[in-house]
Amino acid sequence: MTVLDHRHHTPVPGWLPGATAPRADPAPLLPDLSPVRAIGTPALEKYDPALLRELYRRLVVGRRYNQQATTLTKQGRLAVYPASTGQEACQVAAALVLGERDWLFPSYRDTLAVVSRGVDPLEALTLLRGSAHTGYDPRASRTAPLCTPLATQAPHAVGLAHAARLRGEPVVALAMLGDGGTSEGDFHEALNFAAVLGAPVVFLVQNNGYAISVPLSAQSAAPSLAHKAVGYGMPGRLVDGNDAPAVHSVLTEAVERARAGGGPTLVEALTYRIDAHTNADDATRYRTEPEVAAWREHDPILLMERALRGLGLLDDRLVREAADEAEALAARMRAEFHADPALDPMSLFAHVFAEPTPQLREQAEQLAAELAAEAEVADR
Amino acid sequence: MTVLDHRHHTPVPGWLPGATAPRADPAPLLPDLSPVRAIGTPALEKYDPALLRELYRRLVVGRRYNQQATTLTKQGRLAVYPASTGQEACQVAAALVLGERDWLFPSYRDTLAVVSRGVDPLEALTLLRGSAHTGYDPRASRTAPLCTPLATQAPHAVGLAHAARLRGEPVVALAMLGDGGTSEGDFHEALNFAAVLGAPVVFLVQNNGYAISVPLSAQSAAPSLAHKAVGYGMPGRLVDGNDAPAVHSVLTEAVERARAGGGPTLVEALTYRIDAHTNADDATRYRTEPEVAAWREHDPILLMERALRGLGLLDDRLVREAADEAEALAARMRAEFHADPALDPMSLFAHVFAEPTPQLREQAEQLAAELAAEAEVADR
Amino acid sequence: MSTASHPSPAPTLGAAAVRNTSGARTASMAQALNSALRDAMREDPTVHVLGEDVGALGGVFRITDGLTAEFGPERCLDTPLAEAGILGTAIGMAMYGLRPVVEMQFDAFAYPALEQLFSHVAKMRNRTAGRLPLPITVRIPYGGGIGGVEHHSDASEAYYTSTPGLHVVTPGTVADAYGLLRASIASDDPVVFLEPKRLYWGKADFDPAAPVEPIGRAVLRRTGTSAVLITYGPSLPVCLAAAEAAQAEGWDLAVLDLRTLVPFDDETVCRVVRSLGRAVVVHEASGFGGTGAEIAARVTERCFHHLAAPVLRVTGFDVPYPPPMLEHHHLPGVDRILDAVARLQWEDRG
Amino acid sequence: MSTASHPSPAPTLGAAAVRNTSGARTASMAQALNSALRDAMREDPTVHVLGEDVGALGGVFRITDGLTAEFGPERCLDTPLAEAGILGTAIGMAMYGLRPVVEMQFDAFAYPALEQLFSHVAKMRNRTAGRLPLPITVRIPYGGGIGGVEHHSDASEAYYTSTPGLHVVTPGTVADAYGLLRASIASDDPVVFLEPKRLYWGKADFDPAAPVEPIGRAVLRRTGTSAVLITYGPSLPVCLAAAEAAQAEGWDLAVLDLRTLVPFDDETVCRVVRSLGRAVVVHEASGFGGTGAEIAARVTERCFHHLAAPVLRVTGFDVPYPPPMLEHHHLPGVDRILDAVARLQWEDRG
Ligand SMILES: Cc1ncc(C[n+]2csc(CCOP(=O)(O)OP(=O)(O)O)c2C)c(N)n1
Ligand SMILES: Cc1ncc(C[n+]2csc(CCOP(=O)(O)OP(=O)(O)O)c2C)c(N)n1
Ligand SMILES: [Mg+2]
Ligand SMILES: [Mg+2]
Repeated sequence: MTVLDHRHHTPVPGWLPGATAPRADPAPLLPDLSPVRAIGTPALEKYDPALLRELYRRLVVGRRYNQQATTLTKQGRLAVYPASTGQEACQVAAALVLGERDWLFPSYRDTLAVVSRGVDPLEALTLLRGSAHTGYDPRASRTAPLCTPLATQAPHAVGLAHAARLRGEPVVALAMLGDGGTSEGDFHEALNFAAVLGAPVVFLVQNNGYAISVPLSAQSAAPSLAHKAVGYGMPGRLVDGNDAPAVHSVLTEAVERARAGGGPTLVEALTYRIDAHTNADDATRYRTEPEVAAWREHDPILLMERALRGLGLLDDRLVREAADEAEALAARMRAEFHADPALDPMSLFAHVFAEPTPQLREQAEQLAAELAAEAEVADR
Repeated sequence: MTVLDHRHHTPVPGWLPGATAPRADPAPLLPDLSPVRAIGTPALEKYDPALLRELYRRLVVGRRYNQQATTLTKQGRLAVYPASTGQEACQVAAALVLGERDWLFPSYRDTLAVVSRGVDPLEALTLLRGSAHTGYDPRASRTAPLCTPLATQAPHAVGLAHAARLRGEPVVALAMLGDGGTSEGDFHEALNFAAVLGAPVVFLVQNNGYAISVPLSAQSAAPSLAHKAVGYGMPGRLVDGNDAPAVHSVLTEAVERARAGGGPTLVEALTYRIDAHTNADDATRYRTEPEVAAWREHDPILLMERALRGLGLLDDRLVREAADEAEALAARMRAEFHADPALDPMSLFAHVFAEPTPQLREQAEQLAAELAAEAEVADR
Repeated sequence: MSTASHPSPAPTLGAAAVRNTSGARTASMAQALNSALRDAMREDPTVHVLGEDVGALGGVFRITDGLTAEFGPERCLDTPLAEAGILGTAIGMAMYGLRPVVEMQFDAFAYPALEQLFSHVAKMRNRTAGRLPLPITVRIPYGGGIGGVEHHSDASEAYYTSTPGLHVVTPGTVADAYGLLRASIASDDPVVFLEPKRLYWGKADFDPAAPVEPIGRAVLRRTGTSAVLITYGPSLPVCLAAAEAAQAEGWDLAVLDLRTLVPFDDETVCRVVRSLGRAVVVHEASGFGGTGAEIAARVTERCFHHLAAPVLRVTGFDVPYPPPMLEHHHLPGVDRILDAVARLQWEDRG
Repeated sequence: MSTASHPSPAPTLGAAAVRNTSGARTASMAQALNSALRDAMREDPTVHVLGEDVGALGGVFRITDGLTAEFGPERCLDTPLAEAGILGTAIGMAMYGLRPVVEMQFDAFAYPALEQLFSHVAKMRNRTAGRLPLPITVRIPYGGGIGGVEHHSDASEAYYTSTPGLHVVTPGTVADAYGLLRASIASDDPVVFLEPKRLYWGKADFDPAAPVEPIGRAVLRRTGTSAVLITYGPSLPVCLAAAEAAQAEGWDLAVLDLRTLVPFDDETVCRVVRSLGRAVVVHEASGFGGTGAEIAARVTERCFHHLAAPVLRVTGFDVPYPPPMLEHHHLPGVDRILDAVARLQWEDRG
């Protein structure tokens, strides 16, 4: 029996003569309407204290990363930065639940997840700096390029996970999307392919309430975005996206299920984008300060501090270590982004194809001549 | 309060300070896993006998239409014909439930629904004859052109229904799709737009088990296609698509709900394509004779005869009237399609734009000269 | 940037194509586009705007600023995030008699809607023998030069100009932005209206009361006696700057602004090319298969014996759009244009 | 139809470009494509086929016939009905090291996948500085002449040729169908492989053991001394027929088959054009913005002083593809080609 054989029966309604195939039961696929939470619940006590401390540390570092990147835009060192401030629990957990051979498929907002996977911030941020499209090696880091055309990375995750499964390799792909991205056709097609193929993929939708200025209520009328799962025949899970341990558990369960051959899962994490869409956006045009303030009260770091304190796990050393690591990262970012990168204009023609075409060779010569002429003028 | 105002609140999770908006309850949106049926159930007795007789008559006529059109392909009078043999209950009911000002959005397989709406078969079949893209007047007949690119007609139905609602006109749009069409991104986007806008649309998916050769099991892993509805926040309904009274009721309810401002509904009708995909297809490559035979036992006309007989409504006169009407239609089709149509080559340039561009005028002159030269040669 | 438009080039190339604009006010192209939408919506209740973020935000470029406030969400609608859905919905609205104006947020984000555009928008009138015209305007901010990251700078006009059934319009001045958008919305045919992003913020005088230009007419922005630069949209100011710089080299260059790519103004273009005998086509889209190829090919077909040199093209390179820090090497600039002018075989002239 | 292919045109135009094909067998283009897929899958386990109906049915044109039977559904997969999903999934498979071959069922049904094609397939290698090449072959049956109803006959090559980062290949003979598909699958770059539907059933000898042609090389299918017809894919047999018919009018026409539109074989094309001085580009796609515009423009740029007449184009009209009963009026035929040849200003020749 091959990995695709399970598909090859035709379900026929039971009232037909000779029809036997049962239709799948929707009940286990439906998410609970109240999001999974760990903090403030008895479940918290079952977590490994080391994991909780690790999550805290990473949240603190992640917040600092977001702040420093935003500052770099003000200094003209980044062209644009879509901050994940307020969404750090999702970013950090997404990176943490994956094994080394698993793949992450981030959207343009998910540089923190990429950095949390171990990619150098300078490399993770070349796109937003404006110096190169993708600064890191996707194969080496098992991290797809940051994806800007919304939801288009979702089928890539499916294809990669499917390919790995065909090869018998226990690789899971995790695709990150926004609430707005769920409206795109590519989201739908990816989820359907994943379920039909039984591909080991996890779809993490960070529902931060807005797609730029458009609120969720103008994006979807569904009971929850996680409810979309049932229409594909995969389980949907709803989680408090600011509750880092809860996100970590829900994702871990989905990753393990995928790795064990159980197929894809759709996870909706309820969170909030505290900053504007990007540094170029004016969020006052479409949302109110009280709304933002309410979410500041539900900040993932605050929640985590509360959780650790309740368990007696928040000691000065941890606080200091986290703060130090955060500052070290920020300092490194400032230093690394201080200088303008040295870029080679001739790189325009690199890697368009494996071998440059005759046309590209001609055009490269043209640019080289232009550059030489410019240099001559500059020398004079 | 305007028609769009209902959208403009942001649902916030209930555990947030000050958050009040409840999330929609999924329960009423979920279809029953066993399809709605009328025939063979006590519900049948509540139907208007006139309607039941009308459905029977139209099924018989519809079957004959399918047969005659298929025969015309064998005689080279139609270029291709995608028969709806076996699916007549859906075709006929879809046309019957709509009022005069409502709009039908058929797919390429739904010429019978178009004819059942009152469009002349000759006009309905120009596409498949090969003489013109759309032979009927969509505005006059409130019937969109037959749509070949799968699922692309679904957002059109949403836009039209939305426009009518904005104008305060009680128009409903009914879009017809196949099971395969539900996999396309346009299906997803249309359903989401419809639900968010609260547009008066009904989506009728005729699940006939196959998309050309691909069985439903390779198309979707969902408990049913109707379960997709919950992910958009609209009700899903599952119906025995060969049970004409049941299809009629389920669609009528959906149309009425839409007309009353209750928004869209997704209806999945379980049916079967008895003929091959088109006359050009070889269905033996992908399905077995026993499977087809089982469905022949569940034929919509057989079911309807059984129902009428049970209620004592199937008299000789009805049988004869239906047969006569069917034969009259077939005779008209044979007569109308007997001759080759007189086509004007210059019509290539008609209706590309409101006014021909200078380029098209030049090109039309070129073709006219070519035709004149050909005529000259022919004359010699 | 030139402040004036002119319905058609002056009969003799010696006359400057400058019109007095009475009642003119100063505005950016973004503001002129916003005025055009507002005025069209005020005058015609069937005009509806829809797209991503066109409501409270006023669009990421603020082209729809204030429209929802004035006309309500029924007339200016924030849609879910799905471009095929947006255009497909607009098609249905047009079928019911409305006149939708769709905003695509950026060039590359119009691609999900290409099936709806190619298979329905471009064909519906023809498919229905004229019974279902689709008076839809699809506004697409396009091109680079604004420091945008990948997928935000595609010059995608070739996809549209090679699709029969679409009008393709692209303004190069503030006045044309207003006039051509009004004309596009008023057109009973579908129009792909390409807005050069990098010209959004440049200001100039314009007179909203001036008669609306018909689409389909090119205009001579600068007269000249040596050769003509044929261009449109984002490259117009670059060509005007090149013509200015060319004077120092002894060339007196005319600059022709096509304004409408489909239908193409063969008459005006050929008249100018024939009188000068030398032409360079300039656009920022990649050269191979770009719209410039059509322009060069048709001008050559029609003016062959008037040409002293082949019609040359100055375009972006045949590469994916580069990252912002390198984009100036990709985009045709004054020097690259003058290099091409220098190759117009002046030696033949003696 | 000509039965032979040749790696590059003979150095002198007098020599016939005919090769002896030992081990040749007779096959239709559809069968040759099927053999190419099968042989590629046998030789390289990373080659995977996916698309709609490619399994049990063998594709609506039977190009994938028997592949699932031989290689299993893992290697030849019937996907759900969603073109963006198919291509997007193929991208992910390629990222993991597979070599996917995607079938789009018809030209117009590739449009839903254009965003994946333009924004990812064409750009991924460049976006990742060469670290994530995508060796994907996208097979698209294209063009008309088979009596297909609307949306089944689009000649859509301009969308692909104007997108930097894609190779675009289209065979005109049975032998090339085999050889070029093998070369495309073997290529480390993405290839849009356009299959001329109306040539699927034409038979000719071909030798699967013959060396695989590199992509990027045009070939002279017929030598001639008067002028050259430059063409590709579906129009190749029409051009050969026109050249045959032209003899009666006293013209000895060469016929050049481009085979690969991107990269373009400037060298071969220019060599032929320069030696003859007259050229007509023939394709069935609409003329405006069609690939023929690029060919005419670049040939003119490079061969201007060798041209006795402008490079003319013979193409489909700028209209949506007509219904089957009228398509022969749209498609370039022998007469329309000869009309163009007659306009190549023979009077200049004296
Ligand atoms: C296909 C496509 N359409 C439009 C855009 C422009 N755009 C960039 S981000 C964005 C909003 C995304 O919202 P969401 O998916 O909720 O993600 P978030 O920004 O909240 O993280 C839009 C419309 C895009 N990148 N891709
Ligand atoms: C976008 C698109 N892709 C592919 C096709 C080719 N095609 C025509 S019918 C068909 C199968 C449709 O299956 P389904 O939706 O179940 O409808 P049915 O034929 O069963 O009525 C396919 C793949 C198409 N018409 N449009
Ligand atoms: Mg969001
Ligand atoms: Mg079906």
